Amino acid sequence: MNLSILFSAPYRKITRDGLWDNNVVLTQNLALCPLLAVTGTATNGLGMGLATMAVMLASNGAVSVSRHLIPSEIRIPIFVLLIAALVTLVDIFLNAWMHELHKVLGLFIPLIVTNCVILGRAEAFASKQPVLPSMWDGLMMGAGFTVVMVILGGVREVTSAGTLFSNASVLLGEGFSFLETVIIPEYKGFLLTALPPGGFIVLGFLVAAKRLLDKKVKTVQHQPVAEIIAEPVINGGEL
Amino acid sequence: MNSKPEINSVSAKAGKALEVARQKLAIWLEPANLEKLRPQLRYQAGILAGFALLAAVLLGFADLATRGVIQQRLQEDLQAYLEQVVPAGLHDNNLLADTVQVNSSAAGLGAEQTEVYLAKKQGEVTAVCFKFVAPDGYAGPISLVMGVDRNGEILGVRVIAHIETPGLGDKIEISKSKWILAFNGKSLNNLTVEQWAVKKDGGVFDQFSGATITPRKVVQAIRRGLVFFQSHQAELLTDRH
Amino acid sequence: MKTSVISGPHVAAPRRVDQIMRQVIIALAPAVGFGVFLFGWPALYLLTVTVLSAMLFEAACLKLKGVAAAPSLRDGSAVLTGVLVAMTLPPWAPWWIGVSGSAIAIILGKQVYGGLGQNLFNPAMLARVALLISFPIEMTTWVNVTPLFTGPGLAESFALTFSGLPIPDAMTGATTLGMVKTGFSQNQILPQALGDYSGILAMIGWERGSLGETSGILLAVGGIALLRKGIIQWHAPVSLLATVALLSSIFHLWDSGHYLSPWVHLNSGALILVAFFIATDYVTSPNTPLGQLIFGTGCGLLIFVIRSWGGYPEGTGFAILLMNAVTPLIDHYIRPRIYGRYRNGKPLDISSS
Amino acid sequence: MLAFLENPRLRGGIHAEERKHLTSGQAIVTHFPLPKKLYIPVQQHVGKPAEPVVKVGDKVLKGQLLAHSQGAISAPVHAPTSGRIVDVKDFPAPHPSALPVRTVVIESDGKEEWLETFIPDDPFQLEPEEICMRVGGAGVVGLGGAVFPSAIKLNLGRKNNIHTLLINAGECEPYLTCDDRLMQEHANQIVAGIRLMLRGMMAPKAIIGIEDNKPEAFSAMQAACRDFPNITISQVPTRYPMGWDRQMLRYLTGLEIPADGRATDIGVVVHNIATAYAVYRAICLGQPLISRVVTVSGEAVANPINIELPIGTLMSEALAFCGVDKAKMARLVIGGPMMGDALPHADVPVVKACNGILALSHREIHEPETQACIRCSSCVTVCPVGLLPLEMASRIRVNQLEAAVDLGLKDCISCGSCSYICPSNIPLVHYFKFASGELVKRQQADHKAEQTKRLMDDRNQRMERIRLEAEAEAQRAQEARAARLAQQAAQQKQREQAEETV
Amino acid sequence: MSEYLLLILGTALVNNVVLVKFLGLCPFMGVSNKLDTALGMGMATTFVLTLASAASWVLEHKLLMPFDIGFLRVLGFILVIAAVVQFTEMVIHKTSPVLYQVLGIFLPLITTNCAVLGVALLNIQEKYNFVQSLLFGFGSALGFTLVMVLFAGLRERLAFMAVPALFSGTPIAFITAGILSLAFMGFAGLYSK
Amino acid sequence: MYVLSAILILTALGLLLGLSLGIAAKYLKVESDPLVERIEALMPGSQCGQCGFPGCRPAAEALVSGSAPVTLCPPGGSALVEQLARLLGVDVDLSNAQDQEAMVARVSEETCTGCTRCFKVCPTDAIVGAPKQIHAVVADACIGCKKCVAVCPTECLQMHPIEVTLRNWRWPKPLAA
Ligand SMILES: Cc1cc2nc3c(=O)[nH]c(=O)nc-3n(C[C@H](O)[C@H](O)[C@H](O)COP(=O)(O)O)c2cc1C
Ligand SMILES: Cc1cc2nc3c(=O)[nH]c(=O)nc-3n(C[C@H](O)[C@H](O)[C@H](O)COP(=O)(O)O)c2cc1C
Ligand SMILES: Cc1cc2nc3c(=O)[nH]c(=O)nc-3n(C[C@H](O)[C@H](O)[C@H](O)COP(=O)(O)O)c2cc1C
Ligand SMILES: Cc1cc2nc3c(=O)[nH]c(=O)nc-3n(C[C@H](O)[C@H](O)[C@H](O)CO)c2cc1C
Ligand code: SF4
Ligand code: SF4
Ligand code: SF4
Ligand code: SF4
Ligand code: FES
Repeated sequence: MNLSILFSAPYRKITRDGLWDNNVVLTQNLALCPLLAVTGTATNGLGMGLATMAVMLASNGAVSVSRHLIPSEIRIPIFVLLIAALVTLVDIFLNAWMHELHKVLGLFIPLIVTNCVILGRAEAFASKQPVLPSMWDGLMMGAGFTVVMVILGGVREVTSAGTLFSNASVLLGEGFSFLETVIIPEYKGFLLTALPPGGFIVLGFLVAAKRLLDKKVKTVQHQPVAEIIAEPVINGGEL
Repeated sequence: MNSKPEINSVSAKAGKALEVARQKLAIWLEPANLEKLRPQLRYQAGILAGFALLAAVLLGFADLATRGVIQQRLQEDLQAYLEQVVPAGLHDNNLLADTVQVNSSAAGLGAEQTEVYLAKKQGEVTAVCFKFVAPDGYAGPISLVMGVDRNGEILGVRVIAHIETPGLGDKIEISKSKWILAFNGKSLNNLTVEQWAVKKDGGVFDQFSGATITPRKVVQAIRRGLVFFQSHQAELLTDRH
Repeated sequence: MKTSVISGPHVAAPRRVDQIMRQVIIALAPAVGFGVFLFGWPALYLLTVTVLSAMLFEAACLKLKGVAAAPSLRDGSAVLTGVLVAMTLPPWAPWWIGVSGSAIAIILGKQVYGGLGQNLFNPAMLARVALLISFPIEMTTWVNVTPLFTGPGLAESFALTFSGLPIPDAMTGATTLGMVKTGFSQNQILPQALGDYSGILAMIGWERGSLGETSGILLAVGGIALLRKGIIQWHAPVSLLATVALLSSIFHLWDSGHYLSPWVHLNSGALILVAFFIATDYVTSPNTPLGQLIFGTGCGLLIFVIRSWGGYPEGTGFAILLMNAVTPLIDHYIRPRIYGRYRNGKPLDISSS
Repeated sequence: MLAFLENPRLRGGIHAEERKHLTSGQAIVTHFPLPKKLYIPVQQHVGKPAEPVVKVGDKVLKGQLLAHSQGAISAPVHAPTSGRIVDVKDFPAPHPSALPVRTVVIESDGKEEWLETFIPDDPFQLEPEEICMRVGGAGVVGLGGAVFPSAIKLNLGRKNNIHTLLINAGECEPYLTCDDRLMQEHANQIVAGIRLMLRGMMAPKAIIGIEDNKPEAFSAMQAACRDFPNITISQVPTRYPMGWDRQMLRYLTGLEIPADGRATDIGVVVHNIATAYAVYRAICLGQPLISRVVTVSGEAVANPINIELPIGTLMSEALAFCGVDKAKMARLVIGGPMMGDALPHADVPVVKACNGILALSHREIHEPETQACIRCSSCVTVCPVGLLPLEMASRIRVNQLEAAVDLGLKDCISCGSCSYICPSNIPLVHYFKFASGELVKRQQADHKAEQTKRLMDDRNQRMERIRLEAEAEAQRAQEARAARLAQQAAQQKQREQAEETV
Repeated sequence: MSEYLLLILGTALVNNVVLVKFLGLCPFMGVSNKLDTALGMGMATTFVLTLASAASWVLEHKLLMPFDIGFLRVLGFILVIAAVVQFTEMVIHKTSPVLYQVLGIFLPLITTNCAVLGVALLNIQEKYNFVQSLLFGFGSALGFTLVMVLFAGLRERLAFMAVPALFSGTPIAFITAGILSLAFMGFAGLYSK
Repeated sequence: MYVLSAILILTALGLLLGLSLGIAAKYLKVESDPLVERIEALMPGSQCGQCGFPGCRPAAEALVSGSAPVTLCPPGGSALVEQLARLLGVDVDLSNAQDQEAMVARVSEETCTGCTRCFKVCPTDAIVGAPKQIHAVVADACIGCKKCVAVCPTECLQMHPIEVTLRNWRWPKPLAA
């Protein structure tokens, strides 16, 4: 397969959409539950983000492959079925062969099923597009999600405990211990940000920050409204 | 003799059938055909069932392949906890295998039945350990595991799970603070009832500044655990095997 | 030149926003003054730090918004918020508690919503609750009564407030409500848990507590002054106090071992302060008399529930925030009857009148 | 504080600084020098403008009809003095926009020659219909501010079995004392007017409501009514807008007029006290409404007084007579300071509705910066109607007028209490006036859109008809041609056959 | 009886699904612009959630447990939930086009509204019996509806406020949700004692 | 064996649900969208095409499908925007909305030749006049579509703002606080 296709204009747009323009959290306001529930630390955010990304990649692929088979009346049950099966698979395999990781993430894995963005992407993109773009979309949306997870987790962790990526070695393996940092030693801790209210508030400020950045960028380039509304249909890479 | 051609013909037949099936599938999968099928009720039910079948098969086999492994991992986890509260030197048996069920409905341990793991050296019970719960922690129940030696002295206590406030109540975790180690060696005999309390209430155990409730409730629960052990001491220490 | 057309009325009432704010501050002054007297110089430092930082944050936010800061500062709402935040803090709290409180109140509670009059939640209560959640230790360290000149001197107090050293245990204790909660968690029952509580001292304010909450009587005097001036309405305070008094009477009569008497309730914690000065905050309470009655009743109910059965000893802050959240709904459903119409907006029947 | 102990019949309202003492102590000035020219707009009432019956150059006598009423709701206007018509033209109206309106200009000849009129021997023997007719013919309109033609109200009253005539002597606006003085000086005439009205409506009784800040007027009226048990006089609390008829009615009788109804629906008619006086003059003296008492006041006026002015006098002349200090004048207001309108200049005529001319100083109007609403809900407290001014204004600010209507915008009487009390000085009433105007505009636009649709349909149908006709025509032509061709062919054939046979 | 009442209240207030458990946040943010729609969404969710709780309990105790196939739990539950939602969607589409228009993409998203699956799974985790499950589902939905309506009221008012451009819309909504969640922390400890 | 039962059960479940949903879909089918009709009724109905759609009905359909903003119709002005936003449950910021100033055509009498071209194109028959006579516009009927201006050979038709008189004078909006 030729990787250079990933740099063609439609794919670049998918990439941009996923990472920034149409970011799952910051723009679409979806996937909020895992976002707020597990971002007590940056490490948790990273782990959950990666797991979600993997599921999105697979689910978008699976949905796209079978899109011609699925009647619209029962598409939702089928999509959900597919996603749930994938998530359960991930859960089972992690539990069996990466038990330490599973112990940390275990509680949150079933939550992935109900992460609305996975179904959202299946509906909005994968059920209408060929496999390759769909999978790329899943990957990029997942990546955009992961980035926000890590940032939110990071901000909450630093402000509430003064550390960053604590426990990274437990979750991701000894190789990641280098990530663990103490930003503010002897920090008293601003507990608020670690608790549910703080999650919402920090997220509010994050969205405002994106808006600020966008405004700065917008003066340079301007995107017409129509383009945002219509999802691009991509030809090429047909299965 | 003539079995060979038979086999050949059978395999040829099978091949042909396969080929036909493939072709049929290809025709069936034609977008135009699917277009026709999709609105049909029969098809819809079938396709949902089909996907369910697919998922079930997939998961079924995945589960078949991993069930044993997962069971084992869980045992290992439990074992790891038990080892923390019962020193390895005290036993030569498999703790997980040597258990008795004890009625604990009156002991305030948060369960009707408590599974007690027996540590044995050369067949003699040297220590017991069991899980119990402090149901009234600041934010919710606190799960603990405790090892007690023959004389009712604590060998070790660990918190398995809790939802106390991070930064305050979570100092009961061994990874956050050494506080929990203060119970090692304590028993109902070497401390009076009044001493089984946090310092603020006139006892010997530290509280955390700003968070007294969590340690208070943990102390109370551990003491209840010891009382439970005491009341079943004889029964547990006599080896019935 | 559209703007040159001016509509009537061509005369205006003399009362302006800055006057209202000033009068509320004056009404609070006795209680604040008493708090400073009761807890000495550190309390004065804390008050100063909180008020100054509130003004500073207000000015900074306005600057960021590109608005001239001076006119808005002059309306006095930032000062009032600063004073109220200080009044809800433990009197010997370190300086950074005061600054954080002001920051939360002004920035999070007010300016992100667009400034004066736009906020949905009471800034001072938001700050109180956010601080309590974030810094439970500092926010529950209550110094004993140490009247001015008997406690640490000017310089020593300065060090106390600004160094952030912990206050010696001997100088601190629990508030009445805190003591009772602790007592219950040790399975004590009431007279025992209350210790040497004196209702009269509590009413005067001679007890541990937040800087401005201890003296119920002075707060009530200030509140009644505001009522008489017509700056606040009676509905919210009366319904709030009545609800707490009623509920506590009922439960106290039913089980006096586990439920405080109305007398203790009314003299404890921030009840009087909240009733007269917080529940009456224009911005965050309903705008009809009936709505204010409902608001006050709701606050009273929540305060009683949290005090009696909740995890926190005192629930006024939470109760106010919760009822603030209900306020838009109250305003949506409770409207005055319009002349010539039934409450549901339908015109009156001719025959009925 | 103890608002809940107050009379539940009294809702909202404000107590503004009265400033009535400026003029209340002095008798009505009647020696105003007759101006050279008088400007009489043909519309001084609600309803259709009157139609001029005079031409430029005509000589007219005092009290002569200048324009007659038009249609169901209208009122005539009369010459305030004798003289010559010099113009019928557009002239600035006493309106905040000072836009021009059709106006008859009279050059006075200084003779004040009255038109001969009929004066009944005993007015109280006149038929009720006759009374109404005469009141209408005299151009009497409501002088309480609404300028609704009074005859129509009287007629309506007679047809609706009225049980009470409420005479509104509230005069709740600050500064204004013209009704107060009128009652002090002409109590007997007013009572006569009231009796005529009662007769005209065949109503059994009248109640006069007077604010309790006018004790002299109250006792004067009491004295005048002593012989008429069917007329009662009540004092009402001084609280703006007590003069709002519905407020006074609720206070005095407990009755409330349904939102979509009129006072007559519940058997009441309300008239202003000055209207009663005008009725007296119309019937007993045969004088149409050609002058009225106006309060000229305000800090920028050197000699604030009540003064009887001919309709059509320029306000600038009246002000000059009272000695206005132009430098001190910050705002010129027609009417009271609460409901009156600011005028861009004083070269506009006095009209029937004009009960006050105020030259206010900066100190009096006291206008600080507008700030954001602090939701103090004072405006809710003072609104006599029971509206939520702050909420309505916030909707209107973002142009959500429908939402404001849901909140009761259409019930707002523009009394100005809310704007007055607002500590943030938000121009609330201005918002409501804007929104109401905008709603009327929308209504008209809707109406026009409907009209458009109809017109377009008409046109399309016509076009269709024309097309069909054209088609039919073409068809007929074609058929004709075909027939002709067939005929020709037949002829040809015949001819050929003939040739063949030949 | 009072035990059941406590369960409902505790679930709705103390352990509120949205503000404390962090479930169902997407519809919470997405459909709370208007009071009426929030109420509609709340009721739709209440219906689905209660039904799904019951259905999933039956599934768990009549099929999954007897046959020892717990690994199919998530799959089975979500399937049942999806069907219930789809059904609700069709009913609303038929009966109230305006509501349908407004709830738009969120109705199918109730399927993945974490709250529904989350509550179904919690039912099993907490070992509730059938009635308790039903009440737990109902209580959760009640809590969901409660905060939806409160939040919608707040947001409707925000629409008329002069929120700075940088914060207007989503950011201020998040911040407000945070403060609401802060306020709900006041209920902590109510139910457990 | 439990795997087999798992497969069986899940498949049966799928079959059952698929069937019932399919049936439900048949019985609960929604034919047409009454919303379009309601919206079309709100539209000005002048089919002017300023919205970029070939008329009001397509514009209404686009609105319902969500592919056009509620601010699409300039002639409808902010009143229409408000109604649409309410109907469709969307948020719009009307605070800065500016309605375009209403204009009507007026014939300047010097240059009109009475050619009747404007008369023929006016969609609302707002122009009156006989051939070779000076034409006039009935201001109340004119919708300001400018069609007449386009066809007039002598440029004698011009658009003018509607004249302000005491009858149509309205209070201006107060300056924002
Ligand atoms: C947000 C918050 C979280 C808290 N978390 C805990 C906790 O996890 N454990 C605890 O014992 N106390 C906790 N507390 C403190 C209790 O409310 C109570 O004040 C304290 O246990 C009494 O301790 P003290 O006697 O040392 O002040 C918390 C308080 C707050 C405000
Ligand atoms: C009677 C009254 C009570 C008030 N109570 C409070 C209060 O509890 N908390 C506070 O921060 N401000 C209080 N204020 C002051 C302002 O209303 C306060 O600044 C406002 O709540 C914050 O938002 P704003 O400044 O945007 O109005 C009160 C004002 C009055 C008149
Ligand atoms: C706010 C408000 C205040 C009013 N004040 C007075 C007043 O002081 N005196 C008065 O005669 N009419 C006043 N009116 C007008 C009355 O409501 C009513 O129209 C009038 O008394 C009818 O009598 P008329 O037709 O004789 O004018 C006021 C109206 C409103 C809306
Ligand atoms: C206005 C005001 C509000 C308060 N609100 C709370 C509160 O919500 N929660 C709390 O624990 N203490 C609150 N306090 C402090 C409380 O009254 C008291 O000092 C201790 O909480 C009692 O233990 C508040 C104090 C003031 C002055
Ligand atoms: S102007 Fe309208 S809203 Fe304001 S007080 Fe008067 S009636 Fe009420
Ligand atoms: S009086 Fe003014 S500041 Fe007070 S609520 Fe009304 S509009 Fe707002
Ligand atoms: S712009 Fe408006 S009036 Fe013109 S066609 Fe479009 S919808 Fe119709
Ligand atoms: S602008 Fe349009 S409606 Fe008006 S006169 Fe011309 S053609 Fe007719
Ligand atoms: S992720 Fe929970 S509802 Fe969207």
